[in-house]
Amino acid sequence: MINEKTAPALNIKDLCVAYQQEGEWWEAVHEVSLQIQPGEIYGLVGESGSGKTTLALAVLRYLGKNGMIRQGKIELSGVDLVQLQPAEMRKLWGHQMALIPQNPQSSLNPAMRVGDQIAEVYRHTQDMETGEARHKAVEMLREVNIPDPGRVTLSYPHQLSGGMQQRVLIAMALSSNPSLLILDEPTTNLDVTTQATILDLLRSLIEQRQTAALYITHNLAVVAQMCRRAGVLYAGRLVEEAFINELFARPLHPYTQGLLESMPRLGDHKDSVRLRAIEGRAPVFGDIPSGCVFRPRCPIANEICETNPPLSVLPEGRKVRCHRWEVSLNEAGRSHLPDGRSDRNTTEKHQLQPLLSLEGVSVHYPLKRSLREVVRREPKRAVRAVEGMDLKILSGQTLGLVGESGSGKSTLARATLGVVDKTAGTIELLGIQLPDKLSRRTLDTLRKVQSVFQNPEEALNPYLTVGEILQRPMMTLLGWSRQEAIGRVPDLLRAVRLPAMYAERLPTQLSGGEKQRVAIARASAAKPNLLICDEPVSALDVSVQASILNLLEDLQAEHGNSLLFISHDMAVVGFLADTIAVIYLGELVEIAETGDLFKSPYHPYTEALLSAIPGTKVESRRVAAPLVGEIPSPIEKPGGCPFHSRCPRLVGEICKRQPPPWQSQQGSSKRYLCHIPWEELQAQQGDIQGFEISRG
Amino acid sequence: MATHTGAAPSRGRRFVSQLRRLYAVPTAAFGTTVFVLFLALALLGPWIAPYGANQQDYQGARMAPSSLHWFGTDHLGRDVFSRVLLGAGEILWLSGGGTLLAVLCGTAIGLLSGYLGGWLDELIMRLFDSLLALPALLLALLMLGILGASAWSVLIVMVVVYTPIVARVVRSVVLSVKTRGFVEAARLQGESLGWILFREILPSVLPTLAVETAVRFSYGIFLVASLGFLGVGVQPPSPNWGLMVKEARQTISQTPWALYYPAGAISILVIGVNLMADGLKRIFQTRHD
Amino acid sequence: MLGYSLRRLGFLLLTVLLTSVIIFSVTQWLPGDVCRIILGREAGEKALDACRQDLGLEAPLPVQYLRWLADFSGGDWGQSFSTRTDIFPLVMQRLLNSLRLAVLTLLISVPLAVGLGVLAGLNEGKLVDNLISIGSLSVVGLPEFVTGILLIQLFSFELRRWGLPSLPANSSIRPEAGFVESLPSLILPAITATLVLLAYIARLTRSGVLEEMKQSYVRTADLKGLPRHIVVVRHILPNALLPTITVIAISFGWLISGLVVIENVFNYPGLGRLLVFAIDRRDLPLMQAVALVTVVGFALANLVADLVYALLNPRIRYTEGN
Amino acid sequence: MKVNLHIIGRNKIALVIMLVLVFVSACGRVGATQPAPAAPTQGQSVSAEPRSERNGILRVAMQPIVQADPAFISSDSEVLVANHVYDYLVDIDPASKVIPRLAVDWQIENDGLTYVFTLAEGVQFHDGSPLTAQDVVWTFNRLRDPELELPTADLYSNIADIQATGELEVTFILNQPNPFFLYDLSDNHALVLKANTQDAATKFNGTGPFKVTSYSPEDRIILEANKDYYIQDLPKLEGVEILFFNDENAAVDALRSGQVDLVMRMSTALFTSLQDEPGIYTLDIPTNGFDLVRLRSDREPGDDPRVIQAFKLATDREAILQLVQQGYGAVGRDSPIGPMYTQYYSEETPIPERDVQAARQLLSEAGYPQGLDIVLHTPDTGGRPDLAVVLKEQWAEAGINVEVSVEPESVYYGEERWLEVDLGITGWGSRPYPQFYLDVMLKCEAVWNESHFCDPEFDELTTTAGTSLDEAQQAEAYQKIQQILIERGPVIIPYFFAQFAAISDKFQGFELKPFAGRTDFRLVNLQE
Repeated sequence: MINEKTAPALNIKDLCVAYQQEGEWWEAVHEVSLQIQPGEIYGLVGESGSGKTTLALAVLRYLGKNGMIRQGKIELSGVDLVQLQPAEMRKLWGHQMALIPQNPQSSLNPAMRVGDQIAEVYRHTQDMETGEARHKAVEMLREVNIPDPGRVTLSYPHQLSGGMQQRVLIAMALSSNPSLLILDEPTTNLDVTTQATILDLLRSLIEQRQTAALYITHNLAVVAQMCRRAGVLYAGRLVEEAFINELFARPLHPYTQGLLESMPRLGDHKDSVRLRAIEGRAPVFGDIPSGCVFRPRCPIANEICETNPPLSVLPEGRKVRCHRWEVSLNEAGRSHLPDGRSDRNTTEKHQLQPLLSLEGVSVHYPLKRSLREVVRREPKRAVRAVEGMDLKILSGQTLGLVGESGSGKSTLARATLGVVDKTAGTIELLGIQLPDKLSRRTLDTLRKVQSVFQNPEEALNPYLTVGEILQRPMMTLLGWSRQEAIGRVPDLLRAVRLPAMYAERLPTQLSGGEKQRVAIARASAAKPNLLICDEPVSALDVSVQASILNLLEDLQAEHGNSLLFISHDMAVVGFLADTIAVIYLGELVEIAETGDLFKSPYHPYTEALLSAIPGTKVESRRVAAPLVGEIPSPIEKPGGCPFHSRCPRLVGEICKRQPPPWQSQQGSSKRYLCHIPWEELQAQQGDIQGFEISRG
Repeated sequence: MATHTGAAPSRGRRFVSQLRRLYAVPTAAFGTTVFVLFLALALLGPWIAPYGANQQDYQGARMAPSSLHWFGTDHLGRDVFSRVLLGAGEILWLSGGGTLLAVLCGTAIGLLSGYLGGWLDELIMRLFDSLLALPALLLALLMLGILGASAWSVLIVMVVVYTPIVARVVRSVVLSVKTRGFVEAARLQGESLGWILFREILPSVLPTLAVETAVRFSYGIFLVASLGFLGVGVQPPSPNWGLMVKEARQTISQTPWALYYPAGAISILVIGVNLMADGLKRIFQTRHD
Repeated sequence: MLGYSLRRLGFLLLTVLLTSVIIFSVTQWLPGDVCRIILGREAGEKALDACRQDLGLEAPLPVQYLRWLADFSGGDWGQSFSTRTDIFPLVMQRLLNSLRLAVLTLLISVPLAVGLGVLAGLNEGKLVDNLISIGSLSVVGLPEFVTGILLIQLFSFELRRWGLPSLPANSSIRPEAGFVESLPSLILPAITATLVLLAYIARLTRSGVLEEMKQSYVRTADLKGLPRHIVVVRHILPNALLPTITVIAISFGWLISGLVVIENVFNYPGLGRLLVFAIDRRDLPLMQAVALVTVVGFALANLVADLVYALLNPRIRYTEGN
Repeated sequence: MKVNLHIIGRNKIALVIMLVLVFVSACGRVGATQPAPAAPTQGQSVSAEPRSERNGILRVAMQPIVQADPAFISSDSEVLVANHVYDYLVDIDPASKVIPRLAVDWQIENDGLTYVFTLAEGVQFHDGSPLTAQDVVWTFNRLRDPELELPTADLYSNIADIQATGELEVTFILNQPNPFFLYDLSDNHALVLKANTQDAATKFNGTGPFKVTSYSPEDRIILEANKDYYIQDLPKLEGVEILFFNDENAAVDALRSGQVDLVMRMSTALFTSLQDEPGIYTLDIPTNGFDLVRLRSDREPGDDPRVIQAFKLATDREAILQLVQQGYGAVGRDSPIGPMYTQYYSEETPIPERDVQAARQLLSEAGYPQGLDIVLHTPDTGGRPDLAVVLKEQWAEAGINVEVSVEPESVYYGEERWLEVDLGITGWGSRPYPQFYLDVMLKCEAVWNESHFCDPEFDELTTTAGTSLDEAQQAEAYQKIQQILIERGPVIIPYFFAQFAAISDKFQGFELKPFAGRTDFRLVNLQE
């Protein structure tokens, strides 16, 4: 087991790393010290730009030409890496240290079979014969639970799914049995169900091998699940370090507190909880505040914070870099709303008018047939992105749409918007059928349905000012004159909590969160009845997400518009939505009012989604097996129940042959599509709760 | 009001300041300087050339470079320096004008074809593919065979040869831009086609277009000079550098200077424009990173 | 892969067909009466009429086009108006010459350019890179007729003047000459063409190498502890050279038919000069034949480029059916 | 006198010379002969001391041949090839005397209406068949057949009948006496073919000193000595390779780098550039060839005599000769009767001095006070583009703004633009007698009256000069014609050019002729 007394596998002392940008050097990592014991997984938490990847690359001595270690030591098993020549480092790579990178797709050579990519480690670093190296590669793939490893060695990376690619990379990294493993967001781009299996795999492998691991991530939940100790990095400084339960139970640094409290937990709802957002934006290169770097965003900062805070070392191995950590300890906590806050709930749901109703909507993308298929007269195939979808959104309500990537949730939104043609079904807005084509919709229809997109970087035209961007919808959709529209711009900005002077800025001068606010302002400028938000926060940093969610909620309260909110994140959807629809392979599998959704029984897919969330607790009477395999191709959808190929609660042949019926029960708004009846399923499942490490 | 009048110039300034970054790269700075110098010479040429382009002196033919004739005289007694100087205007006008026209046509077609897509796009692209299946010079020669040799024909040829290339480049950028959120947002706002094409999409095409224009321009100089050299482009006594090389080649042993100076001028100008294009590429590529 | 190849082939046929329409229409627009040109200045009206009848010029243009296309694909390329000989052997012989020059040029330029490009790419920002980059940018600026004339002056006349072994200034070669015999004549044109290609390919290779070096998989390979040369040879180059290979194939098309200026400077009997000759003489059938052969060659080069690219790129090779 | 319509210049120099040697003898300079240190020039005749061995292959750079059928040939290279593959019935020697070639002897009977030729014995075509009188009859019948519309039809229209009066005897019967008939029989096209040859354009079945071993259009034609040539020991060369060059620069480059041995016909600039070249011998001879600058006189602006005068006054002929021809050749006096026709050439009428002001004044009077804009068309060969450029500059001073249009010969002549355009330059080849030019180019009804000149007095004088047997009367008419052309002819002839050649000094016995195509390689050989 981990012994604090033994020499650490990795010992970083006072490390400063600088990057050169346009001729100037900027410090990305400042005086960071940390130790990792053999067999320990150390979590390093930070948002984008916090310097966490720089730290990883510095440890690997792989900074590139424009990076430089300014001072400090990096001792790996007692050897100071900073002093080594590049050629000596190359001997350590693959033997002593290995990296599991963030983006598996681009981290594998696209032109080389994966077996060869693993085997060459053995051949070139361990002087193995080709045949033996191949054999070892197969073995290694088996070890990372890849089915049919012999076949996979012959595949090219693009033929594998993201999860498989990441397994290959794990196999590659572990092939030389390194003493230090660096994991740089290894599951960030994976679906939540895949992420769960990869995390399990990683943890067991690291435990087996007694490797020291530095786990870098922005995801606190993952850290909670994986690590023994964790450090929080902000603007290149390690602001807090503690054992995991301590960190989550009693965060000392205001930033850590902010991170923990800005994200909704599973089961939180806007009616009862107000998210605590961290205001302001993360510092960028060349704009690091003096004194405490967190000062401008800190709710409890005072004059003393203008000086550099010392690193306070506390008992139980805790460290915090804050002048006022004692104060912050008392101020922490999330603001629970008084009970009467949600007046919307007073109106009975059935009295509300349906604003938008989808009936039997299908979207198929026809595929071009290959020559062979044409010759063989095979039928034309299509990507069946959305299939027979029935949904309603009530006025002033929020419908949440959840599903993994490829489930068709975005396609559904785009069909509603009119940018994608539906294949079948009707879409009615306030009882009037909408034409498919955007060009055939009236300006008034356009006005009524507006949208906020996932990627704020692409949402705004980089060549127009914020003011110009915001005027347009009022001019085109409301028919206002330019003057009138310009006059409204400050109000719009104020509504999204941006200063009026932002009207003159170009999008490139805004941070990601600010861009998303402008996008929301634009979408709401013409007072739409329905706002469609497709993953509006998934591209944003944790600390910024909360403010966007709060903003959406506030705007809805003010305008009474409906919201179609799409996300892969159960907690976020659960927080915002009144009703949640779970979709799988383009089909609705479960729908319920938010309160009912988190109560058992669940559709097995919903159950899998919920239990895959890191840190969730399952009070289960029979723990379901994790999901098997990958999401099937929407071209060759399985017959019967669409989920049968991966279902851990498969009943039998009936699932493969017969489409399942809707199951529902009096007293619950929940409906789910499954062969297993209500009670039976409920008996198998327990309620699932989000992670909550009780305070104190 | 006041908040908005500030916006437009800032955009202009941004583009100019981008261009100013050309001077950060030494090679690009050199290239740009060369280009600007040639441009200046071309503009001032008619005033500073000591002799006319076709001014002949039969007693002073085939004279080596001297203080009287800096670059010597050719076989017809014309001052090579003046001809090179005046030729700068000619070649810049033709290649620049042709390039700009082609860029205008190509941009318009590329924008429309890329944004609208469908059968129109398919048709235009197939047609352009076919045009591009002929080497540029051969297409030019065929066309000049029809049009007859003249400066205007050269201009038309440049437009026909380069429009497909520019259109394809523009189209590929449009295809990547049109799926971005802000274009979709504009469509959802009911913006007109013109606004979407020119205000939403075009600005994102401009960096690529600037590089492409510079590259086309350098090829354009090449093409105009080559057609002159082959004798099918602009007609004598035009001081086209390619034509001058062709004419001087006959007398290379007598008046080598009449060949080397225009040849050198083409080379330096094309190198300059190439370096400039390379610089533009670097600027706009680093911006995308 | 088969489906991909067939699709590319279909694409090629379509392009060639469309281009043949363009060529046919363009040549129809050329000024001048074909029969007047064939029969000469003092031919009588009677003879002109007979000639027009003979050549089927009275038929409507689409019919003429179809007839021409049918004859052409059937191997009946007709007779040249100006040389009064069969076009097919004439064009084939020139094509052979062009191929020779193209092959030699590629043999010289590709190893050199790829080598320089890789060297520059691996040493980005260093002296070698700067020298190669500036050198290639400068060479790109030299028009072929300038380099060609300079090379003639240097390697032909100056060497001869000093009594040294020199290369021929004029590259016209005997029709039956074998490759070895024509080699001296090929060297200077090949060098001239090389100078054009060299910079182009080297720059492309360099940027390909730079692009791939930025990729994450290179970091993966490095961090696997592989020796640097293995990383370069096994990981960077196979990916970095993909665009280069495409460009080489396309350059081959250019070398076969686009060397009008070089062939003119050196008097090399290639396809390009034949086309200029045909245009000068208003020799329609010859013009059409050369242009079409050119297009087919160009399109084939593109096809080869696509196929080689696909063959070397598993991302395309193994996605058939999707 | 009949018009000799035997000149076709579809592709090459427009009009080629015939019976060149008639005048060459008169001017006393028999071509330009390459000095042959090893063998005296005098020895270079058909009856030269026999040499037992042929040696050397002469590589000649020429423009590509287009026509291979002798009936259609016109350019230097076409005639050059034909002249060595075939034989003429009679040839002309440097002393302008008609000399035997295939015909070893002839009699003129019946007051000049009957010509009886005796053919040489033992003459074989390259295919091995013997030459018979029938071949000659067929050849000339073909050339004169009006149905075939061959270019020579008109030239031979005076022939009433041709008969094979023996195995080796041919008899020509004329309609009217023609003192120049023997010269006509030596016309460029009059090469003897095998009877019933169907494909003269592709088969080179002649009796000449060389056989074609390979012909690759646009590239080269390779000839080897005909070992069975009926004149023993000729030719002296083993073979001739004619390499085709579209570009005379490339041809001269090839000569410089030793890839060819002989270049004929080149621009003055190239010729002068070869002067000091080691190992190369240059030759030049004057000719009566000239570039004609003509203005159409039947429509505006050339229909106003003042405009014609303005053009003439604005032209500096001496400067043109110096710039365009670098001083080679002779200054012209706006008439085709050049200084080489010593018995006709006259400098009696002065050419007005160049006077830009006067020209401007005349233009102004003619209704062009702001000057005159006009396109000057020129074929793209020889010094003609240069001439156009120089004229543009000279005329600009007088307010004539010229736009130069350089056109491929194939277009300019092939599409008859040369007869159509207002202002153009035409190259005219050297002729043995001046009457030809007047008949075909300047008479009102002339076939190639490109200037559309129509002057009754001129026509009358021309008829007089062409028919009179009285030499004095003839000379007077020619003198008057020159005066008319200077005063009102819509033509400017700025110079008469020289013929150039350059040959490797390894060869000897080369003799340049004003019409390069009739140059005879039979006597050329490699020096020991």
